[in-house]
Amino acid sequence: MDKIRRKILETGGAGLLAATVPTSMAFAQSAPVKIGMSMPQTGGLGAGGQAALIGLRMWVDDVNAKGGLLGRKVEFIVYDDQSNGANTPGIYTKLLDVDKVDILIAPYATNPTAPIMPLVKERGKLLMGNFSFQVNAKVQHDMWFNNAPWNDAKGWSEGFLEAGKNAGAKSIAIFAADAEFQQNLANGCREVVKNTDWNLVYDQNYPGNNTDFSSIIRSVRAARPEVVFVACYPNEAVAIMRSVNEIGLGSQVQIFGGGMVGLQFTPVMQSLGSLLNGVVNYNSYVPGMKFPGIEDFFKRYTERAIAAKVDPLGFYLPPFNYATGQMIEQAVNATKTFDNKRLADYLRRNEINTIVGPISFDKNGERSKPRMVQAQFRNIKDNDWEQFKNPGKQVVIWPAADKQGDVITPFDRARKAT
Amino acid sequence: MISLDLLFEAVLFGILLGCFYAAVSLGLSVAFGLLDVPYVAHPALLILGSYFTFLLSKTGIDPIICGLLLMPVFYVIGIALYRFYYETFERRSSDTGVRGLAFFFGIAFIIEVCLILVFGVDQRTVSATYIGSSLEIGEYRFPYRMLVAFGIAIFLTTLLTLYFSKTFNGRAIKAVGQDEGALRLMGANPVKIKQLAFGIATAVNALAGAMLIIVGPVEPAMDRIYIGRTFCVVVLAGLGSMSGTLVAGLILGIAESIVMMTLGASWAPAVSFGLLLLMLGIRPQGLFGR
Amino acid sequence: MNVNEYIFFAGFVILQFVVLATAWNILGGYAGYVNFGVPAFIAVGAYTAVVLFKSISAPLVVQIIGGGILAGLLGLTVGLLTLKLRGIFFSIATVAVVFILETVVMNWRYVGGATGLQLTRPQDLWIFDTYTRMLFFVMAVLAIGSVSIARYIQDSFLGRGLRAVRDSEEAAECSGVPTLKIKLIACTISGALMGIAGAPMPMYLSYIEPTATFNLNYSISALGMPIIGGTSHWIGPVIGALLLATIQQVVTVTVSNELNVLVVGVLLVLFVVLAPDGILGLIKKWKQSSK
Amino acid sequence: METILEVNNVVKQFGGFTALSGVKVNVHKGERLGLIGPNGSGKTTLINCISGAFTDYEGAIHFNGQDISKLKAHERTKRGIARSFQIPRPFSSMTVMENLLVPFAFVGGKDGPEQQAEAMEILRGMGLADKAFVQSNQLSQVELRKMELARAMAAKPKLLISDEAMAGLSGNEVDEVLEILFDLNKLGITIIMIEHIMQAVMKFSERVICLDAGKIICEGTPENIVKNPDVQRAYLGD
Repeated sequence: MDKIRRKILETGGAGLLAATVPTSMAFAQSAPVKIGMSMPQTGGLGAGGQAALIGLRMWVDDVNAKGGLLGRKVEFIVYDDQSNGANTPGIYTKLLDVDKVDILIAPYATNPTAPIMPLVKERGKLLMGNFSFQVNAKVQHDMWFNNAPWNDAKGWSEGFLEAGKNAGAKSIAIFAADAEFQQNLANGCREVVKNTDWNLVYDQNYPGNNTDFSSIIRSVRAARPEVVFVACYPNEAVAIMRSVNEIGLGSQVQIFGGGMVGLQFTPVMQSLGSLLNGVVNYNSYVPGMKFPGIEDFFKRYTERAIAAKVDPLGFYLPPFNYATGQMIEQAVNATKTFDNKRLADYLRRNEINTIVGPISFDKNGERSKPRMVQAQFRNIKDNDWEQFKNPGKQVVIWPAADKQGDVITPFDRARKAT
Repeated sequence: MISLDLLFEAVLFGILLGCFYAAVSLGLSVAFGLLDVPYVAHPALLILGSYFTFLLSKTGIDPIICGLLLMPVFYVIGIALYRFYYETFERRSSDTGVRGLAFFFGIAFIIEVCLILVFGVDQRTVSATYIGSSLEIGEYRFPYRMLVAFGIAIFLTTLLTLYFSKTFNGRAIKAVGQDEGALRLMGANPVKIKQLAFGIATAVNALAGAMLIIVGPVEPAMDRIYIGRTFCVVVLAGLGSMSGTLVAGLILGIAESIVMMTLGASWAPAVSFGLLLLMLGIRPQGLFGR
Repeated sequence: MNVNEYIFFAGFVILQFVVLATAWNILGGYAGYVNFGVPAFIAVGAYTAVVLFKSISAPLVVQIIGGGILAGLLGLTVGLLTLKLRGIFFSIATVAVVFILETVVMNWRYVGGATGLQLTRPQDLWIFDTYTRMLFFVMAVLAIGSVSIARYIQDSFLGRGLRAVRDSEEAAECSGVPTLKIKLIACTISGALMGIAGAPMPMYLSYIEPTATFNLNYSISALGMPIIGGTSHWIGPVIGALLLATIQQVVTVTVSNELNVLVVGVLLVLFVVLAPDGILGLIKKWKQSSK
Repeated sequence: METILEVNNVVKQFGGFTALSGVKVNVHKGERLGLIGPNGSGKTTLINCISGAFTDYEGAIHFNGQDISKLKAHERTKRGIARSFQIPRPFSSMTVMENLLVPFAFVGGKDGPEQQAEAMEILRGMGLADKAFVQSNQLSQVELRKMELARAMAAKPKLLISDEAMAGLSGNEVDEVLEILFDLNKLGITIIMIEHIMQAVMKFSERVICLDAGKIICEGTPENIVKNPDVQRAYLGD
């Protein structure tokens, strides 16, 4: 019976693709399946959240166009937690008890996610993680699957430091923002450095709302490091790069960057322009990385993003949020059920093909094969966001699998290189 | 561990930073210091000034010019704001304490949220030839944007000091703080004078706002930290002393800069607020207060 | 019993604001000294709880008491420092305390520093089906407690003295009111109650992190609610809190963006300007006119 | 005669400006003392020092033989010094009755029915009985003046300082207030009256002290004070 209905719907779905009949009709008989989440759409994480949301909405539209999940229309319920973790427990209980959603997706980032982990575990619900960091390490919920292309802290800086090592560096300076994510980045880097013979010549955390970086950059320069690892907030990237340009770091610096959050977001990249040149920084995707279907995704994404006045490139979060949808889709279609236990089971056992490549998970529900890249910015012009669409503006230098070119050192030379 | 020349440089940066702090505090020094209005919305208007500058500068006008062009606008805003404050609170003298504070706190909040609604949470910057490069004197390098801040601070301070000492209205404003009766004898209307002063205080904020976005990127919620910084400077200075404001700004700037280079940057925010508490505790009348 | 769990989550937050508003009003409403530093007191409560939990895995009750005591001490200290001065100085000082403490916490690794700290709740549910229901009940008790305290103060000498202080500090002194002393008492009680309101937060979120804890939005709410409800009577803050916190809860899961924060700000300004005595004042007026 | 208040070489400075330079006054029990002087002569500063609004002055003040120089205002009130204010300072959110109950509560330590009855007595004495339950921000100028005196009385003072209680009152209102002060004095309360309205002071005071520029320029019976050339100079300038 169910099978038959699905048949009808698939044809219905096909027809609807051809002659776009209002979706609602296609799903006349069956109740929709509810997928719910809270996404920071305002506050500190708002910019990223809004972009991510477009990625998810695109998946919802696509899957509904294909006839939904098991013939049921996907209904997507989103609330805004204002980037404030204090709001999420309430929101997720509402999703569970009032909206009665079938599948939960976590909010973007760690702070809003951490408070809902125990709740979700208590209820034995599947939770699709969203670019949070090691949030399950303590809670150990076996139905958690993070879409982020990283695993533990080390994965972050390995590539960056390796590049430094190849350039013969022996000393490193670290400065990081006093914030959750940035601190985790920096701690990862510190860990790696511990296991090398490098000496850590400068290591400082700086506060949010820092007006001027002159004195920090000055003291970094005084420490004469060969590698400078920066873990900053999007809001500080501009100020930092300016000060670097003004004060200078000294000719001995081989590579600079590493964990600068924000260099993935178009507004920041655009306002930095040529200041970006030479910086080596982590990313989740840069043009030129070959994934099936991703070009098409970004073509469609950019249209919607510009209409919605959010990050028009969206390299960082959107494709991975679309991938989250694909994971759900594949698991549901394979298991023919919405039963969270069995879905989780499937996700743990199988590799899923997504627009960001094949994804498989370890026992903590983090990526078993991290796929972070370190890329170096090259010949960037000022005030032009379209340029970032083209390969060669951000050259992947690590890992080998995705490598697009060799890192240019030292930093001063890399800044001028074209 | 910290070398002497580095410390020396910390002081130099501190001076530039300090002038910047002074400049953003001058308006408050008038509104709160002289007129005794609990103007907690001051930093919010500062940020507003930055955003207006951001909009104007899109047309290619130099941010400093933008700031100057905005001054009359802000002057009017200030007048209106004070009028409103006077009519609703001072006149009715319905305890200005709680309600006045709540009023300005609310205003600040509304400005902040409106900025977020219009511009979003991500930062805004302006570009100008002097942003991003620096003046090199031997070993030392001074960012031009900080030198601009330095210039603006000196300019505004001298301007206000002269205005308050040389002109009739200026003296009247200084007087209104102490004794309204005396002012009436001078044949001036205290309300008009206060209104004028408040207009000036807010106008100054326009230029200061322009300077803020020249010095660094600006985001809507920034006003919160500046509540502390500006009030710290004004209290440190002793209410209503312009030159005092400059000195207080310098003290704060140098202190922060040194902490950043030595003890560790992450402790910097505590400096201004710590100083403030200390001051309130031991010498509430400020360094130059009567 | 299968009552919708969401009620308890939302209810917890609303009741928490009842406590905060009531606490704020004891000093701000009765004595007219405006505390902008509410988050500082909440945070002291919350982080004391965290330390007690992490170090000696103290039960919730102990965490709450501890948090209350320390927040009370904070109130006393800030009071001693600035309550001699004019109200505005006290207000500014309280803002300062927020940023100082935030900086301290940011640099304090034991409680997680900037990265925050995940906590696993103990599973002693006492007589309750879920931890949230217990927290809801606890917060309800705290709310009733703090409201009764506020009510008691209002009818006591202390309340009379505080009102005198608000109306005219000099006249109060000359009528034999030990103004500084009673202001300090009020400031301590008020602070302690805010700490108590903050103490259950870590267990409620099973996570603690500075930026959310030291969020100045708490200030605007804690001061807006009494002023909107009416500061002259203990019921005022309760009305204001129930009303606004409920609105906020609803808005969060409907309109859902910055507007939600705007609500309080706008209402606050509207009320101070148009209805200085808050909803209570309006009711009074309406009664008189209907007579 | 027994001295109730002894002001000994009190010097009070504001920043650089000296408001009182070595003032010396003795007030006798039950006396009616008038304190006059042109604007800024230091009258109000002096009584602020006596009432304890200021405690940072040099010199000593003894009350009933005890040194109260360092005591805070409310402590002095408890010992029997009460005052009214030049600009009335009612507890405007309270009714007249509640205004009186504040001192009853904090000086007497009780605000029960007896105290309310007592308060009512005081108000009746001042002709404010009918206003007892009116909120004090509704009162007229003269009523405010009376209420302030009533509130001062509620503190059961031995010494009452009336700071220009008649400023801005009409002729017969002035007489009303004078009546009240006379009555209070009859109850054995020492009264210091600061006043600009000369005939009031002269009519009321047994002894008058004239301050100018923070110094006592002369003291004596009303009659010789008016005749005194220094006083005339002080007021009219030369």
